[in-house]
Amino acid sequence: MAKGYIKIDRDRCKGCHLCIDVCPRKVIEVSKELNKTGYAPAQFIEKPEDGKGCTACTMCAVVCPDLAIEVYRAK
Amino acid sequence: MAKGYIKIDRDRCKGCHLCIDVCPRKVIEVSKELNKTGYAPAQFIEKPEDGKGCTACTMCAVVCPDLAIEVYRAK
Amino acid sequence: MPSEKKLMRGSDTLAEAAVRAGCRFFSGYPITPQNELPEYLSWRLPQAGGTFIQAESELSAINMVLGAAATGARALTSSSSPGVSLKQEGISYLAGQELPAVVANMMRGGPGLGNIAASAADYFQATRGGGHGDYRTPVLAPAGCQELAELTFLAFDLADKYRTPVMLLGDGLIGQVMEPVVFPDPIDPADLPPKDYILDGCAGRAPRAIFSMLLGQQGELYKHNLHLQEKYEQITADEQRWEENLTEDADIIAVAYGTASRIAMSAVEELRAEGVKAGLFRPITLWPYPKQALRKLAQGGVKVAVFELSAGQMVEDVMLSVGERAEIHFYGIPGGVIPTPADVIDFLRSALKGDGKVGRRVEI
Amino acid sequence: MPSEKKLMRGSDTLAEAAVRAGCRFFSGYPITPQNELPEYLSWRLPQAGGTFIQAESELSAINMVLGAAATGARALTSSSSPGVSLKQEGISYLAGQELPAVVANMMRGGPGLGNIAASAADYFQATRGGGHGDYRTPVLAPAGCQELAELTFLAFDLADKYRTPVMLLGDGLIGQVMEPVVFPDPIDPADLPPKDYILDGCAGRAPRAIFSMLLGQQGELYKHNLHLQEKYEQITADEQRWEENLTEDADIIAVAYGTASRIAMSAVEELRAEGVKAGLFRPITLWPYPKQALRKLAQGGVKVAVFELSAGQMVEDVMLSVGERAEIHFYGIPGGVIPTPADVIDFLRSALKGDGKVGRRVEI
Amino acid sequence: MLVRTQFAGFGGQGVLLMGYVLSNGAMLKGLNVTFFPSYGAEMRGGTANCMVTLSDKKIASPVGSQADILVAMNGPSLDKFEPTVAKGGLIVLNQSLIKWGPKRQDVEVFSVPLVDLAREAGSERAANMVMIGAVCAKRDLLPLEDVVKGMQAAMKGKDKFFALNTKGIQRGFTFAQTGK
Amino acid sequence: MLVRTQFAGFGGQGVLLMGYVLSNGAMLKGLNVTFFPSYGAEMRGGTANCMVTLSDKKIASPVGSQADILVAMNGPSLDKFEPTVAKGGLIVLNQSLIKWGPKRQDVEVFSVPLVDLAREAGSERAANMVMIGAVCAKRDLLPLEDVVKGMQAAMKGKDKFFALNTKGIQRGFTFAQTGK
Amino acid sequence: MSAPAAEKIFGRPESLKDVATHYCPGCGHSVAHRLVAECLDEMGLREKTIGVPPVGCAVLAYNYFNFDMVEAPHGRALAVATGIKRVRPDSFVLTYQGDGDLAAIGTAETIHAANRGELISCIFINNAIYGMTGGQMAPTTIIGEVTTTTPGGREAKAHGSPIDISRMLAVCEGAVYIERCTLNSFKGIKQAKKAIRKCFQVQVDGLGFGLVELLSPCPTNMKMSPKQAWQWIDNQMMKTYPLGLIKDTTGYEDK
Amino acid sequence: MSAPAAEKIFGRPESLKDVATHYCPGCGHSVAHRLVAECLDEMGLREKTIGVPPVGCAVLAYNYFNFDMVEAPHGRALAVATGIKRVRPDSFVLTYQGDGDLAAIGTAETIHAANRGELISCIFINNAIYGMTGGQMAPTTIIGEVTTTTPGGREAKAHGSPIDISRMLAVCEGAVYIERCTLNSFKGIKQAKKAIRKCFQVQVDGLGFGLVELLSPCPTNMKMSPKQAWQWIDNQMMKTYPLGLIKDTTGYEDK
Ligand SMILES: Cc1ncc(C[n+]2csc(CCOP(=O)(O)OP(=O)(O)O)c2C)c(N)n1
Ligand SMILES: Cc1ncc(C[n+]2csc(CCOP(=O)(O)OP(=O)(O)O)c2C)c(N)n1
Ligand code: SF4
Ligand code: SF4
Ligand code: SF4
Ligand code: SF4
Ligand code: SF4
Ligand code: SF4
Ligand SMILES: [Mg+2]
Ligand SMILES: [Mg+2]
Repeated sequence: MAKGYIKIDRDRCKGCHLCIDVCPRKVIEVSKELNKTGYAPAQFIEKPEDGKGCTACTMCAVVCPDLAIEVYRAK
Repeated sequence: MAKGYIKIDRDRCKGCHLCIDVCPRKVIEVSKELNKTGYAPAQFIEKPEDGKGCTACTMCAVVCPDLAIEVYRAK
Repeated sequence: MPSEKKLMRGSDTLAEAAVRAGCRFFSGYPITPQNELPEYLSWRLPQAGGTFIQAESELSAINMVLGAAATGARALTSSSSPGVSLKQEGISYLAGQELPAVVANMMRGGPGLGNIAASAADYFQATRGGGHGDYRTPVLAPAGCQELAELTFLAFDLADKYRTPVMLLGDGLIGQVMEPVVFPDPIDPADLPPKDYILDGCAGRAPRAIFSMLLGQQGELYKHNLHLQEKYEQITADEQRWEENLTEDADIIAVAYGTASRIAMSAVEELRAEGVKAGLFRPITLWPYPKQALRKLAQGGVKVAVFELSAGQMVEDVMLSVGERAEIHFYGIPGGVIPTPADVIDFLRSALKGDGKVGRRVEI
Repeated sequence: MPSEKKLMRGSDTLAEAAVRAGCRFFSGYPITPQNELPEYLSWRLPQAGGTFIQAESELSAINMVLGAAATGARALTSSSSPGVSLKQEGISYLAGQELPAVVANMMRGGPGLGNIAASAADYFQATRGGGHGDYRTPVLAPAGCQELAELTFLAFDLADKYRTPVMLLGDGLIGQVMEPVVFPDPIDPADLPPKDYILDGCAGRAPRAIFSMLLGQQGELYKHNLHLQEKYEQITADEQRWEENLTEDADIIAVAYGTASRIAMSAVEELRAEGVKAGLFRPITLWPYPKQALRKLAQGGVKVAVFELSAGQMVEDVMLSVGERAEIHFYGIPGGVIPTPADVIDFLRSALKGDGKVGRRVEI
Repeated sequence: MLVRTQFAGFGGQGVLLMGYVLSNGAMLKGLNVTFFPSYGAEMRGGTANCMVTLSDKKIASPVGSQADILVAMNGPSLDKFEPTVAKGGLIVLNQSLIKWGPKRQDVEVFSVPLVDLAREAGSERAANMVMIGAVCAKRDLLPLEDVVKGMQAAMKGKDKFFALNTKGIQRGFTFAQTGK
Repeated sequence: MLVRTQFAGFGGQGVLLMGYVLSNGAMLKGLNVTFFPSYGAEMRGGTANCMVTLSDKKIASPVGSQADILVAMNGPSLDKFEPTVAKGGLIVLNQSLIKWGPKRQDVEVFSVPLVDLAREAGSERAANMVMIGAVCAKRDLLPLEDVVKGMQAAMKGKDKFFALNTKGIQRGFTFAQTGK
Repeated sequence: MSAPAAEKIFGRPESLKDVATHYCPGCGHSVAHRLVAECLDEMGLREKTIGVPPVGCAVLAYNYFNFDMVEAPHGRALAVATGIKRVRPDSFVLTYQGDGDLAAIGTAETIHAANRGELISCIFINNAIYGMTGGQMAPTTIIGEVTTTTPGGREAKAHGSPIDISRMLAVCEGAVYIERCTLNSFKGIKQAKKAIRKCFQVQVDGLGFGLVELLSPCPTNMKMSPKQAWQWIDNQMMKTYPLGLIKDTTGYEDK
Repeated sequence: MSAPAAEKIFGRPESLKDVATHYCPGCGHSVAHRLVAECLDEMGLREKTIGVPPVGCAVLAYNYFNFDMVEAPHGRALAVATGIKRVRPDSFVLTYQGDGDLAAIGTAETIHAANRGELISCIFINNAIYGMTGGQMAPTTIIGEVTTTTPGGREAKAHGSPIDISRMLAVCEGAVYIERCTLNSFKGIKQAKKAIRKCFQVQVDGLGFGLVELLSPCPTNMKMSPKQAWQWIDNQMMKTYPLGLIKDTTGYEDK
């Protein structure tokens, strides 16, 4: 099971997609729907195909310019 | 006989006396009379006591801030 | 041969007109709303064999212009309100050293950082000299792109003629608006009259010095100032420019310049359409102020209605022109809000009625 | 307890008065004729537990003052004409951010580098705002050392009361002259009313921000400017100061401020001794200008004779005050020459006769 | 004749270009024209707008008390500028993005399914050209060929877009004239 | 009573100090006083001057059209300021340096052999004190003790010079009063 | 996606208000804001802090930072900060300046504040461009970089060379800590945070002037995607501005 | 004392007018003037030269130098000179600036002119004091030096450290030659002249920005005799400002 997960604030996200680039697990993708401000936000892939998922490594959150990501570690 | 001599423009001289300090032959002295502007100018000792006199080394002229000294070399 | 008609932004218009007027040196520092001007000149001037320098500050820019002017080049700098405040010392030096240069100010909302919308709150600074000492600079206030092109030529001519810095006073709207422009014939700097005071090395002549310090105990600075004042009187006598619109039979005459005058003219047109006898007096030179021309209109019970994009600055010149010969009303919008013709219509109506609802009556 | 009487130079007087008025921060850059002021404060402020900084430039100095004012200190900067030109952007920011500070200008001859004699050619700059935007600063013009001491206190009080920069406008003579001075009681800064806008760390309260940029599309800057204008109207209503001397029965009233007023007063005294009914009106606040007070005197055929150490700047305020109610004459000495009472006597006589030999008649 | 058109939308929608095309076309046709764009920090946050004024007489103010035509490319723009439209004026909507209509009852509303029409013309990127064509046709501001000329002048040097853009403009004209 | 005294000379001659001593003495005596020194670049080239105005009434201008008394410490100063002396005024000369007299006939001239008197008082460096004493005595500006008080106030902290300076002032008084 | 027993390990620092910023997507300013806020939080400085944002894209920083702030005129941040720090030596004073602000119009203020050794921490956002005014050449713009005032790319001869103000400041006695970091990678951001902390410590310990230069992407004016802007910093900008410690006379044990 | 067959081996250069200056006795400005004039003469540059003296004791230099000159506002000499040189690239352009002018109020102009590599020669008179205004602290005033605004002597903590602007300028790519010399000895003056010549050559050869810093006595404001002022430079000032070449990327063969 995934060791962690992230929450992305859709409407804070500005669609820079840097989180997508850095995520080692490739568990973030571009949302198909635009958000309120008109950006294509990032969205978390809760159940990735390879079944591995987020490690709570925080890389996405650290690079996110807009503090749109919170990271949680499963206890 | 001296190898050279200098001419001091009494009224250009501002009495800084730097020339007196640098002259290796000690052939410059303070004049007793003030000049037009009120400074005590330097004056050349044409016939110094030791009989050696100016070597036209230009040191006095080089340090003179006020271009009050011309240096001549005997031919 | 004049250029073909082209839709051009105000800032670009000023830039292109400067080059065509023989300007070969520009130095400036970015500031909205006039960035397009240096951006345009950054490629256009080198193309014309001139120099464009983005200076490290407005201070440096105005002083580079001082150097360029001292060597004889037609030189320009441009900025917007806060940046122009920083140039005041340099402008005072240019005036004191009697060096020609053109300084453009695309005014924005103030004070302080304010905002970047069109404003006209630097009138005092421009006309009274924000710098120190008894100097004045001719101030030209275009109301549209075509006029901006023409006044840019005039600015360089006046600068050279009187050996003085000249101000082109625009604002965020004038800088950004696009209108069709036809440029006058370009001037080759080589064809301009030679200047006998410039520095180009003293080969074959006595060295020259350009300076503004006059320490002499014989009142040298005083004499220099009398000379400057004579020059300013000459300029005052010869260089007043203005436009009158529908003033002959008017019951109320709006007085406005630059962007405000455009808005006011729309208001006047709409009022005329309703049968109200409104007119517009538009100063083109803010210094020298077209005092006598305005005074001539202030008679027979006409009301004078001053409209400014400021809290009330030009109104002082109107008062000094009109005195008690006519009722003067004032309406001002400070702080970078662009009013609409409807606002001005309300003002003119209120002034006509004298109900004090929009704007206020001012009295000496 | 007021100090004992001491013979003091104007610059030192201002400095000492500032410290006693609770000023604990000074930043400035040397320039003649006011160098004694920073020199004095360089030892006096540390002694009083305050900070003296010789800044790297006038720009830096005014902005250090801005920072000090933002934290609540009574702060002062001082310079002379060219240096004050460089402070114009900063003054506009102080006005826009509504921060109190005192700016002293010991005017010298201009424009440009000019000379270091007493002059009064920065009147426009001081009263109309040499910086950008719709702001005004109260301007206090002392005519002697004792008054300078008192006006320095007032300057800090007005600055705090209205949250505005205040100018102390002196000149080379006021800065250098020595006169006996008695200082008012010193003020302990700790006793001054607290300021609820200052920055001192947000412990126990919401963070504060001090700024002048108002980009909002709802006319935030416009509203801020209306607020500023209301404040300026308040100051105009409440803070006019002036002095009248021998004006009641006068046939001719000299109008002069600062050093010029001292010279003019000597002239008035000498003329009175000869039986000529001369008087003096001396504005102490140049902005707000004591308009109504002067207007009240302009009646019954009295002549108004404006005398300035400039080519004619305050005369505009006199015209705006007097209008056509009295004949206005002007005599100005630009460029750092200090005239004598005899010059002013000639002027007043000529104005009385109306022969136009000294000075000139000015008309709206 | 004096017509003021307000264009408004997102930064990326080519709002200013629409105004610029119209202005150039009008100038080439011999009309007087002023084009006033929003600029600088106003444009941060992704919104853009401009006002184009056309007249056969000299144009006094480049900004008007009211707009005769509002071209709203997205919802926020409609909200912001709806109140500034003159009574009896026209609001042209980008139907592909604006799902709700204006509240005003005293204006004409013309909805254009921009994305669909642009796709038909060859690419979604021609949406703004479709719009300018539709607006010009709807109120007879300029004939087709002048709009095309205006586009070419406005995009000088970018000839590779001319064909697509012309198609877009044509598509807009057709839609305005035929309703489809 | 209103007396204006102009002091002028070389930079090194203590010209400003003379004015400052007089001003302090007058203030301590309860008179009104203004002291206006030359300053800054004016002082380059070694000249210095100042004007002291004393009055029992409020003093209007600190600069006058004319000086009642001119104290000229060297030739150039005499040349420069001679024309500014009021008719019937007094010119006090440093006789040790000024070999020629003033051209004016309508003024009183009082020559003081400064160097000699100063030497008698103890040192050439007291010359300016001799002068201020002589001037004050000559025109009864201040009594001796007020001049001394003025000197002490003016030179606060430099007590070691008080004795010499007092002697200098006394010597000046004596000379003015007795002619020797 | 709520998990009952999960621990939040990354969230918003208290020193940053919970509002959206006006910065463009991928802008380095936003990241730098967060790092500053995190360090202030961690060091317990928020309530003592007075920040000075001058004009530049970050002029509105007072809307985002959750502590006292005063806007400085363009270029004058360090003069304003000097006034503040001298009056309130117990406050923690920081400036947050762009490259145009710090290294062009504010050159004199920057150098002299450093030279005076003012106890101020300076966060220097080097994006090699004038962001706010729309992409004109900055003093730090690198050779060949296209800007709106160097349409043919910056050339040393006509426009001067990119200025290395951090190395210049290192000449000042009063500057005790200067480090150059970058915001274009996870690692870079981590290191930047360390440097900011150290810089703040320098002020807390009263050692002198500290500055952290942050290479920062401005995708908007580079006309690049955020990712491209990151790459450009790696491939181009770092050649002119190599990362690393530039000066350290703090005497701190290594970190 | 006229000797018939004597040869004048030291006299007034043509680039200097035959007038008395207003400088104080023993002032370094006077010496520097002569060196500049001699070099211009020797290099045949006088008729091509445009000089820029800003405010400072040397503001009246146009009364002494025998070539074209324009007064610059205080601190702006290098901006003015830039305007000149760019318009007239064939002219020989030099600035002659004091330490207050060049390193305080003019810091930004100095650094950016150097950084742009303007083809200008800068003569920098470092007398560690504001001469003209009467002896206030200059940015270059050394620690412990008493001035009218540091009556207890300059202290690093309160007033900042003496600024070494020449070394800062050396960081600029555009600056190709920087040397520090002194005017307080025969040898020093000789070396200073060599440096000035080389600096001028740099401009003639179009290599970049050149600057010669000259430690210069100001006896008046140091309240010393000229001789003491010389000694003070030796014993005090040179410790802070060691003589020698600071930067040389000219590629000239050594001299
Ligand atoms: C006196 C003055 N000049 C110019 C400006 C315009 N201006 C605002 S920010 C800025 C430069 C911004 O660049 P930088 O400091 O690098 O900050 P960035 O926006 O890149 O973060 C300029 C030139 C101004 N506000 N004031
Ligand atoms: C804007 C401005 N500020 C201040 C001054 C006053 N001022 C003239 S020269 C000078 C400094 C002189 O020092 P420096 O540059 O070292 O030259 P020096 O006289 O020592 O040769 C100052 C502060 C001025 N003229 N203009
Ligand atoms: S990094 Fe942040 S702003 Fe960028 S796409 Fe991811 S969540 Fe959105
Ligand atoms: S915490 Fe790490 S693994 Fe999880 S989404 Fe973010 S970058 Fe990917
Ligand atoms: S060095 Fe020159 S000025 Fe000095 S004393 Fe000698 S001759 Fe006179
Ligand atoms: S030339 Fe040499 S020896 Fe002759 S006087 Fe001068 S210093 Fe002395
Ligand atoms: S313009 Fe550049 S620096 Fe400014 S907010 Fe956008 S990305 Fe950031
Ligand atoms: S004050 Fe100093 S620098 Fe100025 S002329 Fe005198 S000695 Fe030279
Ligand atoms: Mg930047
Ligand atoms: Mg100096």
